[in-house]
Amino acid sequence: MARKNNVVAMLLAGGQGSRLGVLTKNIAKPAVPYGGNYRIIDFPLSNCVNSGIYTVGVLTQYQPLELNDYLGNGQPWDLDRQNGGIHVLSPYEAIGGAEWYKGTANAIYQNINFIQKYDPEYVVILSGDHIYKMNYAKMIDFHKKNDAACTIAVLEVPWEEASRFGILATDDDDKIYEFAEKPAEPKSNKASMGVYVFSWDKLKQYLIQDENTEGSANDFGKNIIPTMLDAGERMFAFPFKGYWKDVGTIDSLWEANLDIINPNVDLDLSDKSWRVYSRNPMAPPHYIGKNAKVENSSISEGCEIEGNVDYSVISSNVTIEEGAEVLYSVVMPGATIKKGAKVYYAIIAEDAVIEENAKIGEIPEKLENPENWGIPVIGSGATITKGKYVEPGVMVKSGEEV
Amino acid sequence: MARKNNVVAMLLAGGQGSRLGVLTKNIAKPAVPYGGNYRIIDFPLSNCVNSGIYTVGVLTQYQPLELNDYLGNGQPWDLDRQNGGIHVLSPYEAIGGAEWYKGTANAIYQNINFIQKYDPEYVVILSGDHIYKMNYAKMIDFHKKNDAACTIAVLEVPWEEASRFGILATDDDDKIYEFAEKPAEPKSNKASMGVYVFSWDKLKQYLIQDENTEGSANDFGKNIIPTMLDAGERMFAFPFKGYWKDVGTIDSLWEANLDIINPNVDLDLSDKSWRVYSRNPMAPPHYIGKNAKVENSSISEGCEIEGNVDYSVISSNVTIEEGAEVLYSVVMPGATIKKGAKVYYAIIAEDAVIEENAKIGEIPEKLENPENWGIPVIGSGATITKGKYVEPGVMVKSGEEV
Amino acid sequence: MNGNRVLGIVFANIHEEALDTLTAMRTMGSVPFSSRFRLIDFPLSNMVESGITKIGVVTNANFQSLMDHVGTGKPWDLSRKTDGLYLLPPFSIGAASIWGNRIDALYGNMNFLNQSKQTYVLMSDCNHVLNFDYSKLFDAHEESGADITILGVKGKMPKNISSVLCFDKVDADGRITEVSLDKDTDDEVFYSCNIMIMKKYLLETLVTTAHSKNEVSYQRNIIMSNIDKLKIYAYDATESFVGTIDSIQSYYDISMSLLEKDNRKKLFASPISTKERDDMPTLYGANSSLTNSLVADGCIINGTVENCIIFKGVKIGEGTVVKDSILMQDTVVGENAKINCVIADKDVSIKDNVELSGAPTFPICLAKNTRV
Amino acid sequence: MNGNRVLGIVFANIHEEALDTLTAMRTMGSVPFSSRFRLIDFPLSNMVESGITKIGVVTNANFQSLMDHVGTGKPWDLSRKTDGLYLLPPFSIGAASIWGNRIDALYGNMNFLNQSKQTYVLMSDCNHVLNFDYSKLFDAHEESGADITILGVKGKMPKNISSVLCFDKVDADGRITEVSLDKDTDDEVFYSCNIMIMKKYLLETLVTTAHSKNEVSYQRNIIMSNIDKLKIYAYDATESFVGTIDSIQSYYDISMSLLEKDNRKKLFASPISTKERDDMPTLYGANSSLTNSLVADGCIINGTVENCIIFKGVKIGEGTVVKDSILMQDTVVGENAKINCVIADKDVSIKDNVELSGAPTFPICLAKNTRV
Repeated sequence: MARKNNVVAMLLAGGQGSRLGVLTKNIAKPAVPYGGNYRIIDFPLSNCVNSGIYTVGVLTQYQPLELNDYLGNGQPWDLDRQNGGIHVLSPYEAIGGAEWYKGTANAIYQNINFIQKYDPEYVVILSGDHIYKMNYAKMIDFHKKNDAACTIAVLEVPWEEASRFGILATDDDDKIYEFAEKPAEPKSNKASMGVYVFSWDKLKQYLIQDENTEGSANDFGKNIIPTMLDAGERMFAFPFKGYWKDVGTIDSLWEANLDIINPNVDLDLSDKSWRVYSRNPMAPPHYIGKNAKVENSSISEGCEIEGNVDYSVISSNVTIEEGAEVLYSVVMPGATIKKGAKVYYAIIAEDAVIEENAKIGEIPEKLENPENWGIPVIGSGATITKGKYVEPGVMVKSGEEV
Repeated sequence: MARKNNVVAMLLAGGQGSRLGVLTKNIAKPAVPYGGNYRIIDFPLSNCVNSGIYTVGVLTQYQPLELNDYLGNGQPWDLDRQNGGIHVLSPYEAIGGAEWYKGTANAIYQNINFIQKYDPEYVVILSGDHIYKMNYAKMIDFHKKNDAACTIAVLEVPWEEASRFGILATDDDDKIYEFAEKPAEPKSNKASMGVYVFSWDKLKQYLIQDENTEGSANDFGKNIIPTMLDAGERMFAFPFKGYWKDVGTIDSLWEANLDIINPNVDLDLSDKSWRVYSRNPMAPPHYIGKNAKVENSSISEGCEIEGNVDYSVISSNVTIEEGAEVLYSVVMPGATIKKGAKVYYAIIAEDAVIEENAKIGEIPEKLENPENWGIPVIGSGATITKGKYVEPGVMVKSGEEV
Repeated sequence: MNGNRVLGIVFANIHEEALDTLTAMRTMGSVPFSSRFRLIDFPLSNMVESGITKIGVVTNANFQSLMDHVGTGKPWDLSRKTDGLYLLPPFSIGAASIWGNRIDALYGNMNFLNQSKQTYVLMSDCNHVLNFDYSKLFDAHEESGADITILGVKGKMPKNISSVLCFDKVDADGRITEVSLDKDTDDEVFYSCNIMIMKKYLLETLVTTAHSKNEVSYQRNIIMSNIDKLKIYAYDATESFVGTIDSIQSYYDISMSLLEKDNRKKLFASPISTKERDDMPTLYGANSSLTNSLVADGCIINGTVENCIIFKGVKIGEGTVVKDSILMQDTVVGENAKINCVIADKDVSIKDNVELSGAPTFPICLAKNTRV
Repeated sequence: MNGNRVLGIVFANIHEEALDTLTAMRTMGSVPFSSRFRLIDFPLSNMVESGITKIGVVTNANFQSLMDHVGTGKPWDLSRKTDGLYLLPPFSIGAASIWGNRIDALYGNMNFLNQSKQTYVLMSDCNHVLNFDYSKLFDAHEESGADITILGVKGKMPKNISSVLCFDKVDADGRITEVSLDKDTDDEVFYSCNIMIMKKYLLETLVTTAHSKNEVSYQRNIIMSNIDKLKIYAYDATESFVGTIDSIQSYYDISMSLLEKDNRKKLFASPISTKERDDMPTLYGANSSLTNSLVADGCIINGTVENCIIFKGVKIGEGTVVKDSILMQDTVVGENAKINCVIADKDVSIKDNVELSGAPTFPICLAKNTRV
């Protein structure tokens, strides 16, 4: 029976996310809008508070301004607390010089003092680029019950895809005996989800050891986990079932968005007992006009829809004018699709403007050469001028006028 | 008649404060304890909220952990807000590389986006190492009335000390015509307090210009102010009257502490209309024992005092055992002075332990050689073992056992 | 307007008689409005956006839902150590202490007024839906040198609520010289929205005097009777969107008028904050058809919706047709139902195949939790 | 104890009759205690430190000072979107609705109980001053398989308050088999602190049943009458510091007992949070002399103080001697006064040269704002 703060969560939000191209030019990946009402980071944060974890460190060094701003005092996630709460941890200067975070493990190493202050029993390491709902409390119980040094959440992936993941080979009792990063011949189909529970004393020991190891990449997957396994630590795989998606690429981000309107996908955002919290834009209700046609789609507050929307995710404060058509697309907050414009299989980032009769992307069936297929992305604040055609797969930079 | 957020305050808390020696080994200068219940940063922060400024950026890159922790969500200063509030701004990485803050002006330059978000009319630049109570709103009114580009708060210092300060020469109407950093022959005794009000559009223009100037130190005093003067901008000196003290050195920090118990000093901390806010340690009331003797001193909550205290400032949760004697000293939170120990003209940092019959410092009159005079400083968490003598002026490092 | 200079007072319970079923279990201030708001969101947001930092909400009976909604004041950034939001129920409970009228309520909160450091007081009820920057009112008040400045609009006289003041004669500079109460007319009048600003000491004096004389009508005894003695000015807010709710019918009409883009633009010109509940976006199914409607987050729409105001969490089944209706939070309508001109309060549940039809001039009102 | 599993209920108004002048204008929960706290700080802090995240504070009349003190719950980190602090006054004000007794109050808040997702309820009054980790009580409750577990202490029977339960016979495993109410004895007894834990559904059932039978005594009708039917266990908290306030005298005695270091250590073993007011440190003048006293921040002491409890912002002039007294917030004593065995409530003002003397067995009690 423990008092408060026996668990601290550390969320690795530092990656540049270069595979998301123009979407992460000015913002950190976890701050990328997702699913109409959310940003990617809402998922791990909501998982934390729904699991009763109220002390969260967010490690960031890449373009943190918008992320900091979004997180603010943590109030939307009930993390505006006197004791614990949300803390954004940027690299800092100490006597002896300043250091940027070198790898995932080094980022945690540099914040050992932060964690130690709460003197937790367990530390949960999370990353900021997955969409999933998970009760970490159950994973911690599993970790406790197994008297483990480290527990890694795993998902069973199709065997043919296993070689794209970090694969864990386990005994019948879920004890891990081997870890292989993207193995050519996987011994199991249990893929690491990048969610770790560590006993804090063990983690601290291995972080310090790793930091003192010449040539280490200071990475959890490459260094800490293999070292611990080699040392014979008790490490377990916690089986997770349910929706989980890496949104590290344009294609997977697009897919994950469309998943929220797919009734066959196991991602229920309406569950009141497991709310996904987010910072609300304080917009009026959305308005669907007299000649609008909206089907198989999600619409968020503040939108004004006069055109046609089908199989699309429309975020808050988006305007879609009469005669415009949006199909199989993701439209991020504040974008405007003007009269007669067509948006097909595309991602339109925040505050982008698609002017009259412009056309973004194409319906795949209509492509002459299917090789040219790809999701076009219009960067935040970009403008596509009247009548212009942006081909599939093209990326338009933030703020650019094309 | 303006809406909210027309003023943003930027607090430069980044300095290493090396002149404070062991006191700033592990913590940023603004987080150094002061006056029993406070830390240095409480003064500019309280000035902000008492002046109606609720958007404050704190710029820090040196050992920010304890400072971040102390600031938390800003609640003690009523800065836990949805709109505005307190934001700790550390350097960050953008595409094209990462940069540490190069100078005071560069630190603001790197956060232009942060300020711009609030689209303020005025920006107040503050530093984190002065003790004073000042209504910035009056200074902003003065700035407005003068239609100034920049207003600098000035204090009249004794002429003989003027050459230690940045000195402003002004017309009769307070218009500045010359600024000289530590002039050999000062033209006035109006010293800059390091408190600036800028019209945001002007400041932004000169920050960008300065950043593009080869060889600039990117410093307000050395670069921005002289450049603006040269360009003929309207710059005014706002006369301040009242207590103001730089606490950048051990001697001045010690003096400023003793000022709170000096009835002849104009620093009233009991004024309910201008409270100095701080994060409270949640301690029980202090207890003064049966054989204690306390005079001319301040005692904070959580202390247990059984010894003698005279002309001293005792912070929260300090224990002073029977027979111990503390004279003309500053004892920071959580320190312990054991039985029979003597502490004379000293600074004892947080959680330091002075064991039985140890002696720290000396009464100046008793020194054989007055040249050896100096405030001894015992670093945080250091232990002075039984019977040991720490001579005047000696510094004992944090955590050391002597 | 330096917010530190003006204290806000919101009366949460005034005119509840007008809304009948909708206020059976709640204050006027907590009546849901426009898909995602409550009526009190408008005066609170207007005050906060105008820079006011201390607001007292005077409430009487039935204030539980109000307390739930305004809570700690966080959505309006009013959760503060200094100033912020103060709920003012009748603390000393006894036969005589429930506020009988506005004078009573103000007198009962004289301590709150006295202890506030602000120089001015701005008072508002909750039955006027508007978005207005009160710093304009403050500036006008300062410029004219008025003792009291009252916000008014030109329009049809509200009929179903009492104590409505009309400004019958107003000087060129805005001073009100003739007033009347509860005029019986169908003409357009210039009537008071009961949003007014004055110096705090003046309010304290007027209320103390009225209370000592056992006077009970704020409008009659404090405003009307002082029309010659005090400089009382009108501020014409007709250009803003102002919806005066005096009946279920006007509640319905004003709600529907927001289907017009111009009205929405005016009413949501500056942010209106409210307590959020973190709903998902609204999902539209394969056979949904929605036209000319306002919809909040968290709904699942599979039927046909026309000219409706849909609140959070509403579910509409396949084959169902809802027209000209207002469905409040978490109302569930089954399949193949037909709903026409209905106002359904929170958590109403309408089964498959049910048909319910009111008229635009006589909307049917279903109380909270009704099962049909 | 996973806090999500236990709901806290604090009764802020119970036993106010015992404290007379100190509760004339406030609830029991808002009575100042030990230099810088209010009585409700203890149950709230104990609950929060034990991991409880949702607490309902049941209050009745005079709850303004309580509302001011607990405010948004921020000092206890209870200002949350989900769960947090709920003030539960009687919302529907009418002749019959002020909670007449504990059963009434619980029944009146049945909705709050029903809607809380926690499995257990932990209830506490405000007249027991203690620092206790309720997770121990929870663990004991779970291990024993009890239906109800009640915290008790061994000591002298509290005399001046009613409805005090004594555990007359307790099995070796802790089950209570014989109880009595308001025993008239001077012997040491094992009595209930009225802090108890049980499953929420059990409380709901017991209260609903008692209410339907029009029963009025929680102790008699819910606890005593079920002593055979339910497994009711005692948890002995005698090792903790437990101060039972049943009169002004016991308030004084318990306050003074904290001048003993051991008692302080126990009572402040884990943090007790309270609303802060940002005072400066206490200043001691050149001629001050202070011994064996507890002092909060913000005081200016220039006189002699012996065996006293001094609250925030107290000022004591030169030449004044204060002994064996309790001076609450912002009390001001002039010069050359002599104060002996006095309890001065908030904002009391004592002029120069005044002499006031009670006895340790009969402290003089000065009401708030008294001028002497």
